[in-house]
Amino acid sequence: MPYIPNSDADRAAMLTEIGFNSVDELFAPIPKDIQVKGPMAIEPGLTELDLREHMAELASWNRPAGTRPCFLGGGTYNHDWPALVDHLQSRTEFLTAYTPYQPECSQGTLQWIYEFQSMIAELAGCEIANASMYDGASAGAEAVLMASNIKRRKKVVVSAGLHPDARHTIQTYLKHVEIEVVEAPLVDGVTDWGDLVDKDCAAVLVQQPNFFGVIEDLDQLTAQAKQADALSICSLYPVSTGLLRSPGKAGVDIVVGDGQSLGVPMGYGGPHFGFFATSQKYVRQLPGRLVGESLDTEGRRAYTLTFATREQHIRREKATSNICTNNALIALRGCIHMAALGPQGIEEVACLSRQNALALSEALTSASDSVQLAFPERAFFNEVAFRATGGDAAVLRFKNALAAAGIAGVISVSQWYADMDGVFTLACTEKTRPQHIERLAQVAAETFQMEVAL
Amino acid sequence: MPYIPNSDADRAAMLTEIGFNSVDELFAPIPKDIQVKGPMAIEPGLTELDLREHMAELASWNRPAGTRPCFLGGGTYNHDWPALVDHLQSRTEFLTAYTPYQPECSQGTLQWIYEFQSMIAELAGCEIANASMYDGASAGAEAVLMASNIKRRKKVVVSAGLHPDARHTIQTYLKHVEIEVVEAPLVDGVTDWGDLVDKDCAAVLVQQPNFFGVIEDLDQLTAQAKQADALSICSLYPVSTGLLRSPGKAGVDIVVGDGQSLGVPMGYGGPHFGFFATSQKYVRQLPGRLVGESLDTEGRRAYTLTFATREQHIRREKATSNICTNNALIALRGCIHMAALGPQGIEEVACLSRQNALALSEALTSASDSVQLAFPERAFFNEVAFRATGGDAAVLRFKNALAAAGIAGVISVSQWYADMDGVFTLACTEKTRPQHIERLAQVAAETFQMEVAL
Amino acid sequence: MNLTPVPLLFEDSRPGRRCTQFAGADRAAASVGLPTSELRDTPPALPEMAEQDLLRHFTRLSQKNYAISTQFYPLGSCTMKYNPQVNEAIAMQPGWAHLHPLQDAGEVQGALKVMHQLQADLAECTGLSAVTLHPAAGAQGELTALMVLRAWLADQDQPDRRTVLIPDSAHGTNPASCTLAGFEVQSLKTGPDGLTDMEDLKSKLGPHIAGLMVTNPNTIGLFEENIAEICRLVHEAGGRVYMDGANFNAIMGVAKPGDFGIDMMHLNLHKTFSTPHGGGGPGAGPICVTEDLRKYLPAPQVVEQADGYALEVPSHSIGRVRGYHGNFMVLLRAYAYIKRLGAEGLRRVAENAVLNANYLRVKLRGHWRVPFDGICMHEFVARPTKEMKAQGVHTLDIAKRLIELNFHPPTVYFPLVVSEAIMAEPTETESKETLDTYVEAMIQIAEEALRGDEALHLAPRNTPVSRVDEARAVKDPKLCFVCG
Amino acid sequence: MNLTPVPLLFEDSRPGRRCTQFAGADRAAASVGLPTSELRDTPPALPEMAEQDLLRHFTRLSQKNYAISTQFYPLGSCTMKYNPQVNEAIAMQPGWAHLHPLQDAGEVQGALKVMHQLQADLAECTGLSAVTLHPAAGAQGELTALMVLRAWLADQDQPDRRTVLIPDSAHGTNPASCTLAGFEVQSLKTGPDGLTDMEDLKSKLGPHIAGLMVTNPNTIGLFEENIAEICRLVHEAGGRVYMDGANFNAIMGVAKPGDFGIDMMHLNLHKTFSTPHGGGGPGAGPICVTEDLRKYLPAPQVVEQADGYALEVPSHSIGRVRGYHGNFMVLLRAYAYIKRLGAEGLRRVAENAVLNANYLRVKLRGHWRVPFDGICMHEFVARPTKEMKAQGVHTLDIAKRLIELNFHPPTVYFPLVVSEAIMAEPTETESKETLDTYVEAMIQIAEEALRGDEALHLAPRNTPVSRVDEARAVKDPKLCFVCG
Ligand SMILES: Cc1ncc(COP(=O)(O)O)c(C=O)c1O
Ligand SMILES: Cc1ncc(COP(=O)(O)O)c(C=O)c1O
Repeated sequence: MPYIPNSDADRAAMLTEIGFNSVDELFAPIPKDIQVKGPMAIEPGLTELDLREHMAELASWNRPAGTRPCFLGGGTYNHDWPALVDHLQSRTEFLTAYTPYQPECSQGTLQWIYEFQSMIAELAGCEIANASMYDGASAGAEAVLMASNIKRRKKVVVSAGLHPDARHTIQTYLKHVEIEVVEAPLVDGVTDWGDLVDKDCAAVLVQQPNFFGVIEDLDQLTAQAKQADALSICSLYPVSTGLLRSPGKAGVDIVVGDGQSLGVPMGYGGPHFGFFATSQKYVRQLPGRLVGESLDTEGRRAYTLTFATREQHIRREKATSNICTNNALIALRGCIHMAALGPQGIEEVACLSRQNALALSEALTSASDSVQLAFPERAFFNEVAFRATGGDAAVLRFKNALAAAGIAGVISVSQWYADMDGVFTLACTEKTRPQHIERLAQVAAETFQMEVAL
Repeated sequence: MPYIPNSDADRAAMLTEIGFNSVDELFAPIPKDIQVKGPMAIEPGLTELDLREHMAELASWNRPAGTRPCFLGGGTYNHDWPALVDHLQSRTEFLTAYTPYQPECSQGTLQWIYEFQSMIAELAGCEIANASMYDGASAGAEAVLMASNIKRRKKVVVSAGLHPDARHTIQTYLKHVEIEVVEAPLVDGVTDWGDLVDKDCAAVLVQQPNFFGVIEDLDQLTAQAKQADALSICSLYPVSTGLLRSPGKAGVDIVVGDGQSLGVPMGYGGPHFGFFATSQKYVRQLPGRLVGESLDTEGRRAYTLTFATREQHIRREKATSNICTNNALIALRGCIHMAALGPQGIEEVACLSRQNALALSEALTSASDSVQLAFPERAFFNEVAFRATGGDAAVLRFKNALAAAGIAGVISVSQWYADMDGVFTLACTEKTRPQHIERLAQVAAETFQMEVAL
Repeated sequence: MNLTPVPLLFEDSRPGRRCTQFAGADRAAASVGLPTSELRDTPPALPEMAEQDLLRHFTRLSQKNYAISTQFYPLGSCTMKYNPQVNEAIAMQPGWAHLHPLQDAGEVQGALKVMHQLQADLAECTGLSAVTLHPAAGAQGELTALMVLRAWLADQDQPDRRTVLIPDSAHGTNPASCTLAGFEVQSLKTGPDGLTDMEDLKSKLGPHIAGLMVTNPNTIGLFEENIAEICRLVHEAGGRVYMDGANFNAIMGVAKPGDFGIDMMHLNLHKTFSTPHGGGGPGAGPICVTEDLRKYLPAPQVVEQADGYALEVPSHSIGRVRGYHGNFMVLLRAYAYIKRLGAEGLRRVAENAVLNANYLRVKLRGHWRVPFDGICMHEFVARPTKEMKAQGVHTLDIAKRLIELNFHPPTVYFPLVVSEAIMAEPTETESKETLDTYVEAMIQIAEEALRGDEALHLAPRNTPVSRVDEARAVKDPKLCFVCG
Repeated sequence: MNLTPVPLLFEDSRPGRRCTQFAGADRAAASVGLPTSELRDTPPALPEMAEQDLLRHFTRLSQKNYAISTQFYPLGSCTMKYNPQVNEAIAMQPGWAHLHPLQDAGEVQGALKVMHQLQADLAECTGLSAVTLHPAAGAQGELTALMVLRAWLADQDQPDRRTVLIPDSAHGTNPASCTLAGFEVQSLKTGPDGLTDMEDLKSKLGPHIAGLMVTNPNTIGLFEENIAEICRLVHEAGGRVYMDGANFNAIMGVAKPGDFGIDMMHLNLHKTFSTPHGGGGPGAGPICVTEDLRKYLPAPQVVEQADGYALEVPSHSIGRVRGYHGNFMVLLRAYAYIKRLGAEGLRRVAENAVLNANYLRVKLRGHWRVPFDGICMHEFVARPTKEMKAQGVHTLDIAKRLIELNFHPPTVYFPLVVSEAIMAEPTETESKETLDTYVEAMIQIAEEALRGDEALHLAPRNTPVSRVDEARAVKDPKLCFVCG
């Protein structure tokens, strides 16, 4: 039997040694009438070879975006990572150890988590960061929950520029604990706080850059928070810190986000990892695992899980969060990737992503009069929102034409923003090539040309 | 600079510390007039990302045989291996250690080599085996050299059924040490020793199964050797020992071969690994590295390189061979693969390869009257020689038709055997599927049909 | 183990050292048009390391870990089984790894097929027909299910049912999830037999009851023999029953929760279904529910339509609890695992897991106190004897001594209902010989404990660090390098 | 290091345990028509292991090794540099790994392009225009070149030139290859400056001379300053000059052997060009020769034709020395390495290799005896001082103590011309800090040696085994498990 070492003979010997006649006897505690009768309706097992071939067959039904010109963004970007990341993650001492409960035989995991926390804190511009969350969306929800717990208030204001999945996750999470989620609309592509942020408000949340790729004004965010004595939260695209300031440095209280851009395969959306950074003073309200430095009995530096009293396994219903398993193995990728980039590398990635987005916006708006920047007054980072004068129908035609040309791209935003007919986004990374942009512009010229002709 | 850690600042500091002004000064021992003037005419370096994309582009120029129905054999077979092999080989403690000169910090390498030797010896049916040779062809050459050294005779008889590359390698190796290589012809697909083997003869060599897939009679081989007091040598396709007897058990003195079939990617022909097995009594004549068991100063079992006095680094011009670097890392694959197969696994591989070859021979000879078994009286293993009545021209058409159908197959043997117009071989492994065979037979039916119509 | 200290990345950082580089970056060009207020002056102070030094850094760190691949790792409740290498090889293929989550369904039919079949297979395993693969881990599965329960209660016009009963042996995530879902927790007592106390249960049922969360087999490793009755009672009282399926490894193919009255449950794919979760994750915590609850499941579900597989939001969906469509790359591995084992193989998992656990239990019962000493399922709980305690030996000492003897310790001090608990779950992927070595070590330790051997307090002495001062980590917190 | 003994596979084998399985095998069906005399009764007695136990076995074994990825590994003459991970990732791609060697050229244009460009790049690096990628390793490159020399001599009607001069500092493969090629070896003395003794050379030249094998930089780490003169003399005498290019790392991009008179040389791609060769191989030993010798090169060469790249056998080829077309997967990695570095990067390799070696040399010269203490190239040879020897300290002790201090030792007792040699080659892929830790260790050991510290004789004590009884391995040979 695959993955089971003991043979029939071993099993028989073991049963004899412990005084049973059959494995069935061991299931005696399960009342007979609730034991299944026949075998399950699941296909017979495959050999490893057959499995690999079966999976290759299924994989061939997919048309992966990441192996061709890819302009898809929307929170997941086709960034590159060095081979080092795959290799090191595959080391089974990392791959197959669990939560480092026993520090003496887990210093490897504990140290890299400590390093991960440190680098995340650096990008976020905060004092501390935790060992990872599930993803950016749930990290956002945990952040507003934490703010609400700290401030003991039952309202949060969330920018409509936050990724729709993240907004919806916050809504789902907060609904049952009866916290009101108010949405601050976008005006011309940036968040308009209006007078939504008041003294009932526990938190104010913005995404940087926002879902349309537009760079938000973090000073506005912190000002809004300050005037209401609320906490400011930024959901951060971490790669942007290669060029843009770290939110913590702008005074943001909690910085969360999705780490996919830091060396994580797009993987059809997961697992990525969420990150969570804030000030030391909030450490006891923090969700998730935390590693700290300490000493062993002989005075040697040693790392350990710490502030566990926040957590579910100790605090149970009073815990700061219910999270237990997190996304460590993916955070390890982030850890290695950040270290591989270093200061210059992350700057290069940020610059190239932005440079390519500039070239893209130029090329696409020149390609046809029927495509314009959706928010021409706004600065974008690596993702750009365009508006097709032909509306969603034209966007769909464009998307299909791109697909036919082997290009992955075009997120039509009206599925989430009903009033944004014809608006779509495209994203660039360091992997975007001039010829990809050219090709895309060419397809645009052709599609929208036809449009005019129609 | 890629792969160079020190920065300009580091270099400057180091130079200062050791009293030099520039790196150029360190090249003073190289006369100025023989130092190159400008940069070399080699293209500028690529980033890792650019390199990966460049290599992917070049790879796309290839049409790998192993990822589609593959009937190519001729010494390299499209066998399967478990994912375990790739993973374990990638562990850098294996990957980036060199020859285990220092046993105390190389027990990992030394023990697996010892295990490898043991398993190879078991498959070969011999008492001992070495740590690996370059490949099957050069192992064959080393075997006849060893025999000639042992017997102090200057002639060897080699079956014409030995892989042409191996035969040519033997010829090249023996030419300069003035050993005569006599070829025993094939008659109806098997070696006919005639009266070639006489008392001047140091060794008699046959391949099992031979280049045409035909199973040779090892008793004949050993009888020939015995009557001339020569050594018998068998070049073995190791997978065949899942079903066929181990040559050593038939009394063969030296068993060599290529280990590609034991978990090694075809890799356009290399690196594979050669193996070399023989009797304990010949240990001092053995080429290559050898690991033995011993004890450490505290009486613990410990492995070490041994019988080094045979080797070039000690014996220099009197060494048994000039081999230094061998093919260890590939032999490691073989080691893991053999252990993963176990007795039952290797039997399964052997049986399936043979079963598929039977089905293939059946299907192909039924497909068209214009294709027949080349040696209908002979037993084959996993590779089958056919004869197309249309001759090489027909074989070429068949090959091209297969290629068009996405099938890799057909080795036309007349490139090596001038008198074998129209003879070609096809090989099967455990990866051959009934539908591959069906498709091949279909193409054969169509091609040879046309033939008749032409 | 690598005993040599490894400096922090930041300590090994040197100005100008580079690993990953990209060509063509131009800060000035990139900055054109960006608001100067948001531009930073200097790049983030990440460590500066060369490629080979990074490789060494992390390789050396890895050598300071125990892992399934190197040690017996009987961490109870965590099902630390072999993580098949072939699944890693499969997951690396670009056809999976490079899928963007917002690609059209037509471009990801292979992925959707995997999810669709996995939904079906998990439904078959659990006897609960509606499955969502959305939750990121077990805890999130619990939360999701509790939200489903809230939605169902609302539709039943029973919004005031806010109490969820949870046995005191439950995992901490159960009560924590309740709170997050806006429920109140009422604890149920564990009876002297290690099972839910039926009288206590009955006494606590009532019109305020939203439901019950039960772990089965429970965290003591025992099958809740009255589970059908428990479910009946809760249903009668107007509540629904949630099963924490973290321990599903014990009963897979042997009993289906849907058959014995469970309404909702999660599965930990990273436990039962063998997906790697090094360092603490990632997981996947699909939930399986009865058909009537399907409409509440979170977005999205995979459905089969005339033109292929598609993503669909259930009609009364509670919404999303995370981004995109679930931890797909984890789901992929679980799918491959099921494909490799098939129906028979999955049942064999349970059989062997239970056999291995009972083997350990019976072999050790004479040496350790096994408080609930009937047939166990996949794990069992032991603890030091009175005599050992009299020698001042605590479970912590046992754990540390095990480390010294080359074993990863079992889960300790959990479940809370057994003081000084040592909860060992061998899993089916361990051989008799491995179990025997563990038995030997535990017997040796028992003897040492009875002698009050000093070794127990000093252990571990052969690890990169000895026991760590956890109090100090809180008193003088150093949580990251720069702020440290 | 993992100090726990790992049993042999055979010792852990248990009947009926399985890892890799294939479906559909049928012994009876497979045996139909096979000669019963050749059929075996029972399958080979390979070990029977379960998958996860195999993973543990080899993982644990790996933990008993020092390697470049874990240790400084200054094994002189071996150029143990960083083996780039990206090349491993590239080589795993099916577009390379799954090519069959007998596929038509039209199906392998990518592979042939790689080989063609590599031939060109190696020609450019060496200044020798004709390249064969065929040889499997350095030693086979030597042998191949010597056969080329035989063929050339025959064509010159000089078959009786049978003597090859080889400096006494040469690597053992040089003389061994000579024997295999039917040459006789005459040894050349190393002069007091560590270089080939010119007078000795001149005295040995004559009409019997086939050629000279010179290692440059030589194995002492010194550049043969008179190399141009040496070549001139040999040519004048009617011979050809072969250069052992194992040490090419020192001069790549700085000097081209073709420019200073070399006729033939090999390159060790597994050294200079960074391809991994764990446990002792594989290598690749291309040889580069002058244009007039191209026609003798072994089969096959890659040529560019109108319709693409093709394999071609040179007109006067010496034949084959191995199967197929060379160690392609090694060539592939070397190609990727060159592509990554480019002309400038390749020269930087040499610069940094030489800088690192001289840094070590100068830092250690005050503590160790450095017999040839001029500027060295990529490596240098040291040895214990008289005072140390007086304390009974041998180079072996130094090596073992280095192991204990977490370093892989340098090459020891080679070259033979320096007694008790310690030959350290740091390579360019080591940082200043790593070198500094090594210097520190070597200074500490020097002090210990002067004191005659017992530690030196006991070392290593923190490894899985202590010093191994090598004599016993010969006296009581156990070379494989079954026969043991
Ligand atoms: C019994 C039990 N319930 C729930 C959980 C929580 O699952 P997860 O860690 O996947 O969130 C665990 C895992 O530790 C568990 O053991
Ligand atoms: C100087 C020298 N020459 C020749 C060789 C032989 O090369 P290979 O081991 O690749 O056969 C070596 C390698 O050890 C060497 O160091």
